[in-house]
Amino acid sequence: MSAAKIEVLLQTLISGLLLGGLYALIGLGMTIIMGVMKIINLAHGELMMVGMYVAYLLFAWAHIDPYLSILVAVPLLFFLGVALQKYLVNPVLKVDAILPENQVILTVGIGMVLANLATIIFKSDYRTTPVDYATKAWYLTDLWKDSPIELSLSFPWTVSFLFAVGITAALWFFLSRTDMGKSIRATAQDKDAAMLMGVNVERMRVFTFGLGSALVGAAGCLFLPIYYLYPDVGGQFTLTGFVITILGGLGSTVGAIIGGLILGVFESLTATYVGMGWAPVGRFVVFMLVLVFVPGGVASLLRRRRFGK
Amino acid sequence: MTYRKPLLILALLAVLPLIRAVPGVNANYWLHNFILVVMWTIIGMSWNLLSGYCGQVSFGHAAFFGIGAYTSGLLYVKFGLSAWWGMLASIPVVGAAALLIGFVCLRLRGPFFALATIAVGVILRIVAENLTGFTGGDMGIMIRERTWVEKTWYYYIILALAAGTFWFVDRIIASKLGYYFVAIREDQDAAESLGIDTTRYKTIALVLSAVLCGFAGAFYTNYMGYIDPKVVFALHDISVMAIMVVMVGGVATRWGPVLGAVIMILMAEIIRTIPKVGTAHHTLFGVLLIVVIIFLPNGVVGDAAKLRRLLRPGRSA
Amino acid sequence: MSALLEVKGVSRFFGGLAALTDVDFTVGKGEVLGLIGPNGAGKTTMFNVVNGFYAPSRGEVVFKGERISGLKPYQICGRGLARTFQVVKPLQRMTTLDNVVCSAFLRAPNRAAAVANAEEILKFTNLWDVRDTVSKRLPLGLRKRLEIARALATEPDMLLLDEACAGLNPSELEESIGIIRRIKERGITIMIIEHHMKVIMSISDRIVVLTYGQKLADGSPAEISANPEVIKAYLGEGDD
Amino acid sequence: MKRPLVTALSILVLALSLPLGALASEFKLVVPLPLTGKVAKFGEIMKKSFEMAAEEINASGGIKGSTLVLGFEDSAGKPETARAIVEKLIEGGQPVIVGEYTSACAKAVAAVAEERKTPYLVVASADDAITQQTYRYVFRQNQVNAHYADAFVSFMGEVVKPKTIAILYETTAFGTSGADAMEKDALKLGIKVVLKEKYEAGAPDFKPILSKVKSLQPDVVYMVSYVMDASLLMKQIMELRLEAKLFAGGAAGFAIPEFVGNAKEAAEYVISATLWTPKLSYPGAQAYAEKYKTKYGDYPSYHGASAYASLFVLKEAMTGAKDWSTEGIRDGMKAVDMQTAFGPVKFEDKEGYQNQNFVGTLAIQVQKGEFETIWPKDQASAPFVFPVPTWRERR
Repeated sequence: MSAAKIEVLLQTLISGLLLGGLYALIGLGMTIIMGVMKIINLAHGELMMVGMYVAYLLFAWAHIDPYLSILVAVPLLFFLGVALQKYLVNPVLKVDAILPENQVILTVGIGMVLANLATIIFKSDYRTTPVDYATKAWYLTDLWKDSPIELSLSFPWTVSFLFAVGITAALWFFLSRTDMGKSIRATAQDKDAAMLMGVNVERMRVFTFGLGSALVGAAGCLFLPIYYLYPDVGGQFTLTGFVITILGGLGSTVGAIIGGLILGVFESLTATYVGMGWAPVGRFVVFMLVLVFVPGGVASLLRRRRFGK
Repeated sequence: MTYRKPLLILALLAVLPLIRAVPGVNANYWLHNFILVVMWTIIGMSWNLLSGYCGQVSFGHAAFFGIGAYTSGLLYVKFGLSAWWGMLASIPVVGAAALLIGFVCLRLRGPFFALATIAVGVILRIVAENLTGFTGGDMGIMIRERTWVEKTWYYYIILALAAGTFWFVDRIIASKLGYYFVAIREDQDAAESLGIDTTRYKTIALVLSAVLCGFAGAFYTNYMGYIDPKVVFALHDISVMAIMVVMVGGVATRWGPVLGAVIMILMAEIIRTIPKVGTAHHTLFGVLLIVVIIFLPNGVVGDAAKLRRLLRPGRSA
Repeated sequence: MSALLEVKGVSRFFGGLAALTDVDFTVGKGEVLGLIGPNGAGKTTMFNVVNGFYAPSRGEVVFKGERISGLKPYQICGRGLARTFQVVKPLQRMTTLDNVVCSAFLRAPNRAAAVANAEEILKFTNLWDVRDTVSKRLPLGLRKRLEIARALATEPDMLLLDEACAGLNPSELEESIGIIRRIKERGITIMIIEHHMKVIMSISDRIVVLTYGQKLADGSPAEISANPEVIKAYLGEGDD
Repeated sequence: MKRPLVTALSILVLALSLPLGALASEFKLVVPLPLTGKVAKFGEIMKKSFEMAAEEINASGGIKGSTLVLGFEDSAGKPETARAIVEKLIEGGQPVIVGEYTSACAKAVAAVAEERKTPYLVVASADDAITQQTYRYVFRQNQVNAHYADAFVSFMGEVVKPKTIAILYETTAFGTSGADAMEKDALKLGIKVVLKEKYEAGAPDFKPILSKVKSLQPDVVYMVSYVMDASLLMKQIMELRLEAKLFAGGAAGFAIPEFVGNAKEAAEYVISATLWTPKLSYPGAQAYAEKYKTKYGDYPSYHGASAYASLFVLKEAMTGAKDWSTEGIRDGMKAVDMQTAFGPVKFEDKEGYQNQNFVGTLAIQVQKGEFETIWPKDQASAPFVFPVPTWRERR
């Protein structure tokens, strides 16, 4: 393999991993919402869009760094999520409908209203937060002058990636070590059993939707420095969220990050070696293969491993 | 079931093109909207068969719509045939595609089936975008000359198709198939233990539903004269729309898809054109959706009794 | 009495846990076999294995001389073996009649025949009066009976009844026992799981006792009630 | 059961009987545009420009004394909706249609306009096919996609003289036809196309494909992107230190102010094809651009300029028309030969196109954060910078 080919491969893998970390963060919010409530939330991307606008506004008004605005966006999105769940989603989940999927209409409606309100308030302009470090990167040749190949590591992508890993770790800790987190996991595994054990299922649902929204809001803040923003930006990320949720396994935080990384690397490799136009096909084919053959996603594989030993 | 009411409504609908004679009315504009409403009625009935009655909630009906549309378009471009032959040709093509899709997706239950169908729709769109040599890719397919300038014939064709679909679905639901579909929706394990080959009947439901939806797609090509992957394989504008048409109208009801199409298409158009609302029409419509689903979770027809109860005190006051 | 159903050395594992271990028994044609045992003894698992929801991990199930383990539930039902569920699974939004019609389609050549058959069964099971009630609105007692009616509509040679009498009030209980007796009179073989000792003792021809997934005893009701091991393992701690 | 139906029908009847009259001394023109959805940004630029033009036309006496009254309807980028709007307009007696943005919508509108024998002026939709249908009533003011890059190609041939080129384009009709046209032009110039690849619009990460481009070491990297992908591409090219003699874009995303705003220093020296720039010497071009900037804070893109000029074209056509019937306006349109802020406008039948305005295109280059016209030379607002420094030299 020539140096040039190795360079392409390594650079592809680096990009894939970084992208995967961000994907994971989008998937995290969805995986816990879907895990606990088993609902398909088509407004997920729109919630991310709201998070992005929060970061954008803070940047435009007070020049607050998008990464710092996580501190504002997270609580804000949390309350938005709580309100949505409490006043809109829960009433619909409670009624006896022929198809439980009628909640989907609700989320479509919510998404429509959010995106349209953004169009009205912010116009349909493309927005960005032109931070100084937008194109900053570390280079291999800067560190090692005689390197035969050149690799780069983007600063904002790396920061976003580290944030994503940190948030995932914190979430994992919260879910596995705190009482609240354990109650959420119990609700996700078996709603009725959790109820018998004295878990306030309804409160858990409200909290979970809030948490999921907060997470995707954080994802929005991390995406803004490397991406851009307009009112209809959300839709494509909803789909990404689905893919990661299934890849990682419903409700699994560790699964989400591994699923995100797998997807990121897979997409990058397809883009380089098959063609970027086909990359999304690969994404959804993998998605379907996992659905059919590994219905529990990465999480189930991990579990099987543990039992096997 | 009697056919008096359907026939009466059909008769009423059949004279709709007479609005042409009414002075001051935008007949072509309204006929265009009626055609879309009737087309959506078919898509709705198709979705209702698979998802409403058989309980397999599809998020990927755009796949069948798109295959139908492309069958028509490709016949025209590749073989120089009239795109109308697409109506016929779509039956085997869409049917075969549905068999294949069913083979993969119908192993899955509930939300997993739903997610798999989302993927199917998206995969087909991207494939259509990438197979430039075959489908024309993003440039789409354009039919140089549409058959008629007047809309009357299109209207009658789609109306006849809708009436046929209505009758067909009605017969299916009253037959053994219908019972089996509902049994599968209500409890797949119970159905299986009562001697129903659930995989087989789910596949039948999927194929029937797909073929009906394919008709609508083939018609769309003929009527609009232009298709491209982003239009006919659209997740939001076709797949999700199909769900909304039926859910707003009434899941697993005879008239649900009809009423749903009227609300989702005509209402959307009327709201869109309310003066002064401007771009806020999406918000209005989104709120309408939210209100409907909270107060009428089984749709307008499904919760007709509840709707009447809600309206009654208003009337006496 | 020739054997209609033979369970030969059936074991079933979940992960590492054995729910059934080497269980053998037969059910004779026209017989009523009671299957008893404490909670978690593997009774419902046994039904699920016989009915085809689970394939046995080891061993086999033979029905009418044909090996049926490995077949799908609908295929087994088609061969004349129907079941009811402990947790009732009516087709909730269908009327009582439609529930039964749905099952009757298995053998009926057309809708008219299916309806006729279903109507006969509704009368037979005393559900005629509630034929137009949507099944989710039926009280539990009637829903339990609907389970039986639905299974009967598939015109089985053998019926598996999973706690068809649990949770019934005394008058409903009487009625259900009467119906089970009349089903037997029709020549249909029955295997029944029941906690209610009075019921099981009065209607069973023979009883099989399971504990911890293993067969503990097999014999007539009189033999079983006299078996010291059974009394120790089951009746002794039972509160019936 | 009956009641909901009755309600729906009565709503219908009510809606049908809405009056649709207009005053005699007014000429009402309703424009279909995507004002919501993914491409709403362009709809908005165009809407603002239409409004500015109408204001100016009315201030100078309107069209033959009639006040031009504008209205807008949102098609949300959906062909069915665009068609519904146009059906309504034509039926309502509007003798001419102007507007729409996406090619899919424009095709739907064009088909209806042709069937109904109503002139339709396409303002910003680039797909070649629109004016290749032997349509009699469809006019297009903007250049066809096949010629978008003419000026850039001539610049490439005369100045850059590359041996290889890599083409990246997005999966839309615009991207595909732009890339196809560039491939043909490159062949003509004897440039080898080392890579031609498409990507799904809106992707966040282009680094994999860009590192592949990097390994192929093309002289020119040419990219066709609608909107923000353009700035992401350049940012990531800079980040990867992908070196080429020239980075170039095929209009749209590379020619809007957001491109420079977002890509910042990564946008420097990038050359793009465009149809128009705010610094052109066309009569009224700079005045329009400055007015737009004072009003809305930013320079308009060529879409806006085309929209702005289109109403003056319409005015010219209607002034010259023998009457304001559809046929009259069509003939008036055909006779238009004028200078506008968007350049000369004349609808010709040639090269298999009908009623197509073959306006000369331009090449612009980002210099110190501003778009400067560099080609053709007689239109240049600044001399071009070539060769461009490598990324490392720019530190």
